[in-house]
Amino acid sequence: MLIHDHSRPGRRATAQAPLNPPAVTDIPAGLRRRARPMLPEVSEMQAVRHYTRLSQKNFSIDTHLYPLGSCTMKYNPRACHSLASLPGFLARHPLAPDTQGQGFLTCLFELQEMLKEVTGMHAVSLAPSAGAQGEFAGVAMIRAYHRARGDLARTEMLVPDAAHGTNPASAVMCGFTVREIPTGPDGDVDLDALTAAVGPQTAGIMLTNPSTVGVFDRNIQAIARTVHEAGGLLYYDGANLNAILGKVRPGDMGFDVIHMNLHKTFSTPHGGGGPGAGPVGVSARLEPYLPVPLVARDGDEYHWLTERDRPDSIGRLTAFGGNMGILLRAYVYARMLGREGMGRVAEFSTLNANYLMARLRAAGFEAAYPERRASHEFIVTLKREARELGVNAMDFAKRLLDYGYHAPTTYFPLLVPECLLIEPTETETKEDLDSFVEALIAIRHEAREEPETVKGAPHTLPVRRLDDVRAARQLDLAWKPLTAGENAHG
Amino acid sequence: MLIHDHSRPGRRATAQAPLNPPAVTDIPAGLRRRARPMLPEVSEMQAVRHYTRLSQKNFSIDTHLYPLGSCTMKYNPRACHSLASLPGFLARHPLAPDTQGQGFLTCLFELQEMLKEVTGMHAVSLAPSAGAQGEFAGVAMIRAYHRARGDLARTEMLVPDAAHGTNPASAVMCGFTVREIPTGPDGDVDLDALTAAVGPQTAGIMLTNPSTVGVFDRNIQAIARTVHEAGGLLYYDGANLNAILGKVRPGDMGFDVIHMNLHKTFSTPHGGGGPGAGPVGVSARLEPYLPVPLVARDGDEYHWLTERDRPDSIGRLTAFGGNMGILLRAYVYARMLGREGMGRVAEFSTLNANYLMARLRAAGFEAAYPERRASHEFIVTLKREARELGVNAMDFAKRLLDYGYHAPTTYFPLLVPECLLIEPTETETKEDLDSFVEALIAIRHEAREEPETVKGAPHTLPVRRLDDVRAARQLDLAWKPLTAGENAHG
Amino acid sequence: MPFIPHTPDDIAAMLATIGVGSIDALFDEIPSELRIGELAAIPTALSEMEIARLMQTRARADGQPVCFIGAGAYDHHIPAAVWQIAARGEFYSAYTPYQAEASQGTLQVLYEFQSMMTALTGLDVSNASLYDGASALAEAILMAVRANRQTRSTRVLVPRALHPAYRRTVRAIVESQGIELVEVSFDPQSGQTPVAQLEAAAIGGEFAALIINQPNFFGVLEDVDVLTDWAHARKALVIGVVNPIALALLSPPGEWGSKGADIACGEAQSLGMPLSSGGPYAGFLCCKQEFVRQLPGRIAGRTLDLDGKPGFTLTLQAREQHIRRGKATSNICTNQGLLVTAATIHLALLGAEGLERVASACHANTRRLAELLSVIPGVAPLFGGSVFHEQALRLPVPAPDLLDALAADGILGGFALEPDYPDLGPAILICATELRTEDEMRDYADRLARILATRIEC
Amino acid sequence: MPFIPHTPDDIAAMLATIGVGSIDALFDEIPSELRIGELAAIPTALSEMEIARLMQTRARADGQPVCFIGAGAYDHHIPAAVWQIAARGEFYSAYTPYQAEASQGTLQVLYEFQSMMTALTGLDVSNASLYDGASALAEAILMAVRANRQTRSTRVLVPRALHPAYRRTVRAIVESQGIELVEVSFDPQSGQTPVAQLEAAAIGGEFAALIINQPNFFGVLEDVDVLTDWAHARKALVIGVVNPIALALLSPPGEWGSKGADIACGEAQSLGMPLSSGGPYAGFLCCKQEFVRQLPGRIAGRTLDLDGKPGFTLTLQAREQHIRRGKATSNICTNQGLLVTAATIHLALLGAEGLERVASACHANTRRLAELLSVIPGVAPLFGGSVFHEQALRLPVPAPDLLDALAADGILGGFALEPDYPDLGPAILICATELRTEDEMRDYADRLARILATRIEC
Repeated sequence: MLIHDHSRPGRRATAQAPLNPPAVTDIPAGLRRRARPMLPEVSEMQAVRHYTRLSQKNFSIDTHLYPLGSCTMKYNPRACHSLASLPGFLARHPLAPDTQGQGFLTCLFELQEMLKEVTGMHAVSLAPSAGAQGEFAGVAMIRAYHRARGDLARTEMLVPDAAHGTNPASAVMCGFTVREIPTGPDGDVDLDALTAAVGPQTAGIMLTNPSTVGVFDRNIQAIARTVHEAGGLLYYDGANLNAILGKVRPGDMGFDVIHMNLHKTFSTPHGGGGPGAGPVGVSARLEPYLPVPLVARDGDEYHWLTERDRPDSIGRLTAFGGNMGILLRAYVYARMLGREGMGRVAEFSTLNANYLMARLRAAGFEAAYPERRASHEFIVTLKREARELGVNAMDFAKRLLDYGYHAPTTYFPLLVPECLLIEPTETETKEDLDSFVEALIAIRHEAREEPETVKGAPHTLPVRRLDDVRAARQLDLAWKPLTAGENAHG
Repeated sequence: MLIHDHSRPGRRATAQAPLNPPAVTDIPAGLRRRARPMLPEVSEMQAVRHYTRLSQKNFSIDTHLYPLGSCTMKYNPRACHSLASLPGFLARHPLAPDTQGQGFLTCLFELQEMLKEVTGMHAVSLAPSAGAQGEFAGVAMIRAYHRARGDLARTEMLVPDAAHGTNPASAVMCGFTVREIPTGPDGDVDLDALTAAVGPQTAGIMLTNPSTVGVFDRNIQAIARTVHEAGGLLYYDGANLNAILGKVRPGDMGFDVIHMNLHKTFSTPHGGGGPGAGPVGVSARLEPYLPVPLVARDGDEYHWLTERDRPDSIGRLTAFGGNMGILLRAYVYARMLGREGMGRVAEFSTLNANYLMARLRAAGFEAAYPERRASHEFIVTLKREARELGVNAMDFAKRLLDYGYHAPTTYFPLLVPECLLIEPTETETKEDLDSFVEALIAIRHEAREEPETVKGAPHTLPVRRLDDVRAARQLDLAWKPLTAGENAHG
Repeated sequence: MPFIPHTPDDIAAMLATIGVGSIDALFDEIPSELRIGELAAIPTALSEMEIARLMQTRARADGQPVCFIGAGAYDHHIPAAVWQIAARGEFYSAYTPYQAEASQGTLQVLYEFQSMMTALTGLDVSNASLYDGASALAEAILMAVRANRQTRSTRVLVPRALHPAYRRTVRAIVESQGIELVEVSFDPQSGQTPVAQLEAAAIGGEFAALIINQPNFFGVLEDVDVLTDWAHARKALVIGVVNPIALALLSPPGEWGSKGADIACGEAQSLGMPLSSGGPYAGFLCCKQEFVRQLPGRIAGRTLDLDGKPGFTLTLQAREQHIRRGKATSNICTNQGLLVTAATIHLALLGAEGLERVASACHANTRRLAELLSVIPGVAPLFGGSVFHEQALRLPVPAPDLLDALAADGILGGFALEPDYPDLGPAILICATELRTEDEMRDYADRLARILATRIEC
Repeated sequence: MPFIPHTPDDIAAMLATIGVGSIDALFDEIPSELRIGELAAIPTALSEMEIARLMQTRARADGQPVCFIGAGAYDHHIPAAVWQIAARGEFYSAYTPYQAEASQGTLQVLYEFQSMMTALTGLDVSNASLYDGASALAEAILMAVRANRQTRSTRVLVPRALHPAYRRTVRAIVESQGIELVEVSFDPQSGQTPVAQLEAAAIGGEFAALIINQPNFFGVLEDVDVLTDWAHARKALVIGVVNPIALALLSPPGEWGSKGADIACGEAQSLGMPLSSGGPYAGFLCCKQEFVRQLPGRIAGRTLDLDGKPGFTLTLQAREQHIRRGKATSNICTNQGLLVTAATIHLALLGAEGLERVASACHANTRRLAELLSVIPGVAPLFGGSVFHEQALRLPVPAPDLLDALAADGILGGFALEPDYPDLGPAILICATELRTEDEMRDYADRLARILATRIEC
């Protein structure tokens, strides 16, 4: 039932609005609304009950193992939420003077410093609201850098075929054309192809390392050399930073600009699709172009730097400078991990991934890159199962839901057929990983003995498998009343 | 799975305890614990996930219609929780000076005043932690009153047979013997029996009005006269105060002492069984005996009155004087209802109950007192269904759970066979009441067509019907490790 | 109409179904002379925004002083997860699990709580909580008197070193049931309750039970093994009153003496419950298996369902008031379910090792604070015995005024002992939990020194 | 190891299964010269108790001044229920609903949000949010340029009376895609954007879209019908930038002029999102049905499952980057799901009538505040046009210093206009939402009068 189905004309949650506001008399009638918008009219309890019950229809970290590759679904410490929600932080207007936000600015400044240290970059801006916006900012800085040097011929961005879709999309948003670089059979970037591709038209390359195939590119130094020698810059997509946190730093690998997904590596909430936060870090030569605002320190005082202070900045990405409450959560998380905890993130996420890969291989599942170490994630390909049993990766994924596990990422990266990209993260226990293996084994058994059970999955969720084709063809994107008049007095 | 089943030796939620406390060296070894207690050892996420998932196994107001008669399961406004949880209130030590608690004491004083007004009593103490403790306090005051007057022969407390079990239990705890008074066929107390029972041994009578059979005792004034003339006092059990809030006042009916269940009438959370709060109100002659502490006002200052200020008090019922945070919630609720909202509680809870009774009767269900108005609750007896179909009230109740409704109270009051005591409260909608009626009709249909479905219910809950007899005979009240040694290093 | 969903159409349709013309008609059985008009003393309704503003102002007025008071309620760290989960609607707005199948969340929490409390106390069974520590002790006494079939006495020995508010609460609750409370003095040097005083108190004849609190109200550790064996030798039952955090370090009641205490109770506030001006807290009550049918309050048990699958239900209800009415073990109906939920999550997050860290940090901080304060002239430990996380200190001037002066500086300096123990002279009971920092303790010492310097001069 | 559950036994067993001797060995494919040692600049770990103390201190340092700033972020009442539910783990810790069947909660919320936004804007479809209002406008512009097949122009008319931060954000995002932003002046008397200025701006040739913000940055109401029809007559699309609270009172973009605006976007912060120093907020973006395939961002749709039962899923994914990569409508991947959840609950609690009450109270309070301040010599409304809940005021002295002085008194007196609009002279933009009381407004007026009296004397 939609909240609209609980609606009745004249019903209200009376306590939630001012009781007796004066009528508005001085707005010209021509500018006034003629009929009230058709919003649901429900009691307070109805709203509470409806949304509480809806919430229960979700899988989430707080309820399920959620090994969604490339998304780093780790535990979101509850303290991060409560401490970012302290009244002094929550009530602060974004345009309040810096003097009335020293506590808040101190946290952000220290977060900038910690992110610099852990990535090996020269400077950090917290402004981007998500990874994709961080990518946009990063590529825009590459563009600004070349332009500032009069190097206008660099119109091409190199992107490996395994890259996240956001990489080419961001490059295009910044006016670049995209050239795809193939991945070699061992999972590393094809160096020969790269060497052949670079040239005076090369603005840079966008890389995820470890890559989306779940391996650390062993040739990263050669890649950096090749691109830099051709005059291009290296962009690091931080989606997989969790795998190397405290172990290796993008700055040390030779990257010029990076973004981080704080909702992955720094465990801010995924929130059903966001908000994220995608800070960018840069080497010294790109510093002038960082998006604003930035937090600066002046003695014991902290203040924002804006467009006025940073004339070469690529500019502002949102009206008020970013997802501040998310940044506070990341700060709290980083302080709880501390120096000693950063490396443990990489260690145990890697341990979990390699353990899970080893157990699945032992159980007869095929790893896409069996000769490689897994990073914090790895790929299983079900192409044999699809061929022999007619049960594909999506069927396995849907059936996993019945076993109480969120599915891994499916059909990404595109270059491995029938793939599951599995990322258990460091916060899951060995025994839950073991149970996950048992579930996959059981599903494979079902695929042999009763394939319709798997192909018809899920069976135990609030809905059975949904018709995505119908959704796209017979678009139903918003509730509409049966007849326009019905609810007019609403 | 128990939280203990997630436990592994050496696992911890490290962030939750001081990181490096000094070792304790100055407590004699003979007083020290030899082995650590066998508490679960889990990660923070495991605890969060375990208890989040457990919570989802509950029915609750926030998720279900919960028409539990005599329990007033109405909506608990979320603001009551957040405002009682403001840091200034939560962090206050109970022994902090009154000067450091004026905000808190102001709320409590005003709550005392509001409760006086709405009950028509002369004075109120907020001290009792629950209804049963309020009953104890009330009866103890009756005892103290008679004793103070040297009236030592009054050893008997009259209790109608329909009364809550707490009534006789409380009377006994205060050293009284209990004499039961029968309920007449129309649901009112049998006046002749009462007249016959009163005498110089009568300490008082404990009454719920409206009573637990869901009707307002029309002879209340005659009852009061009869008991008072015999020298006894009248005790009002406020369990059903919701039915008359803002309409009739116990003080005006002639009651000398009352308790209120704030977790019923004033919508504080039921919390899976508590905490409650059971303030007591008294007429002038009982005021000296009120339990401490009480809040007094002195000009603009508020302060606690304790044993030192109130020498005749029956004393202190808990170490620190009551469920303060619950009282704050009740205060917030009362202020949001306001003068005009109190009466609406009675009106709409009564409307809902009478509507539901009318619809169920029209559908062929038998009301226990069909000729009477329902108060905020009413009784349906399923004795005919039990006789004719072999499906009893408990079966109906369990099957209702499958339909997504919490069951009404069953088999109480004891004097109506196969009864359901149904209290919808004022916060439920007509359409949900209609659906509840449809569910009962459907179950009766099932009882005819497929009685095993009803007798075997519930079928869709986390467990099927539980074996209470086994629970009481083969007591399993606490998890124990398999062998004592296994977890010794825990 | 806040919280009431009825539309005019709903009301009309419902009245028509009932067959009355107005809501008012539904009250027609109530004598008209009893019907009231406007409740003039109750203010008009506030919106949520308005009451929020009012409550925020009042909460701010109460400040957030630095707390060095213990005396039965302790300022501990509460993990953020505890209340974020306990306040979930499914826990917060459910009631007593009368329909077990629809309440497995609450019931399993109760069962886990019981399991944890038995682990902490070393006893066999636990109930699912009582109102608070003091009322739990009152119930423990009633229970012990019922359970002790060897003495049939109604006398109970109560140490004077037991919390004064507990003694008052116990008196209010049990004396109407004919129970006689016999007070046992403490040793003015050590602060402990010595056997000699027990002997003196026992002169009057048999007694049903001895109460032992560990640590006692002064924070001092009692010689529990000796006291327990002494009582058992006299056929009395032993009731331990214990602090659950202290139990991470201290011998559990179930192991006191050669047979163990029979009953243990106490205040669970330290396990995830905010100070909140005194409540809601939760009392716990544990006992040996042989007394389980005398145990008052709700108890959750594990059993099987129709399919043989394990599940949880309220059990031993035959003891309770709704079945036994006047013959019940107690009139108790609610427990402190929501607080038990918080305590259970809290204990799961801490585990035994975390609890031990908390206990150790409290112990160290209190020792440190006592050290800092004892440097001040005229301030010194009052007793010689070992303490857990509270320490009584002798003062050169009366405590109440001094504490008021500190409170004005934002410091709650402790609990004044002389109103309850005038024989001790000016004295306070201090406590520094794991939350207190070295800076806060030094600040306290500095301010106390300064205030005392002024006072003693005058 | 906070948040890591591995015991020594687990680690040993896992390494044995993998067949390596240490965790370190798992990193052996990484060139050893890249491996780092200690992260010296990162402080050592804090416990939750320690970080809580630190954050509490810092949050207190930020104070809670009385807020009269609007300028794109508004201090509204947020019902307690909103975040108690939105912060439930199942919403908070879930991700983008890639597995629709396991994400019906989130998906239905998105669908309901889309339904509510279409109702408010009077347009056919909505996406499931973007980062904020300003970036939503940037996406709206990109979308309009793509969608306008009649002009094929890349020029867009942008009023100068649009929020300066929105103009900057738009520039940063769209100019790299070759879009030209043409600024349109406002009338210095009325504060409105007049047709004459549009004509002047349009001289350069065709343009793809006109942006109309209602109310505009000065709080002033634009003549939206006239502006819309003017743009449509020139084959341009119309993008409305609107405040969702204002839409309770004002004509929705879908009804502007004879054909209605084509796209509407704005900032949803007013719908249940705390000010929080600027974010996280959520942008909304709605359009006519004909442009739906140009709409960027996540979109939830209703469909049927295998049993024919309705359910929800992400749809139109063929527009998105993970399918179309370089050819996607946008690079956007996340939305502001958690904030959308809050907004949806917020709107359900308020309904149209509640929203109208909020809007009316804001309007009345701002009018009242302007009246109180305008009594002060030298203070007067800057523009003559009707306003919604903000008002620009002329000042006798420069605004920034004045606002600093007020801030020191705990009053955030408004937004200084002259840095962005030096041509206006000393001026501020004030806002008094429904939260502001008569006392607070009088207090502001008193203090402002006092400060100005001093300044003007000097």
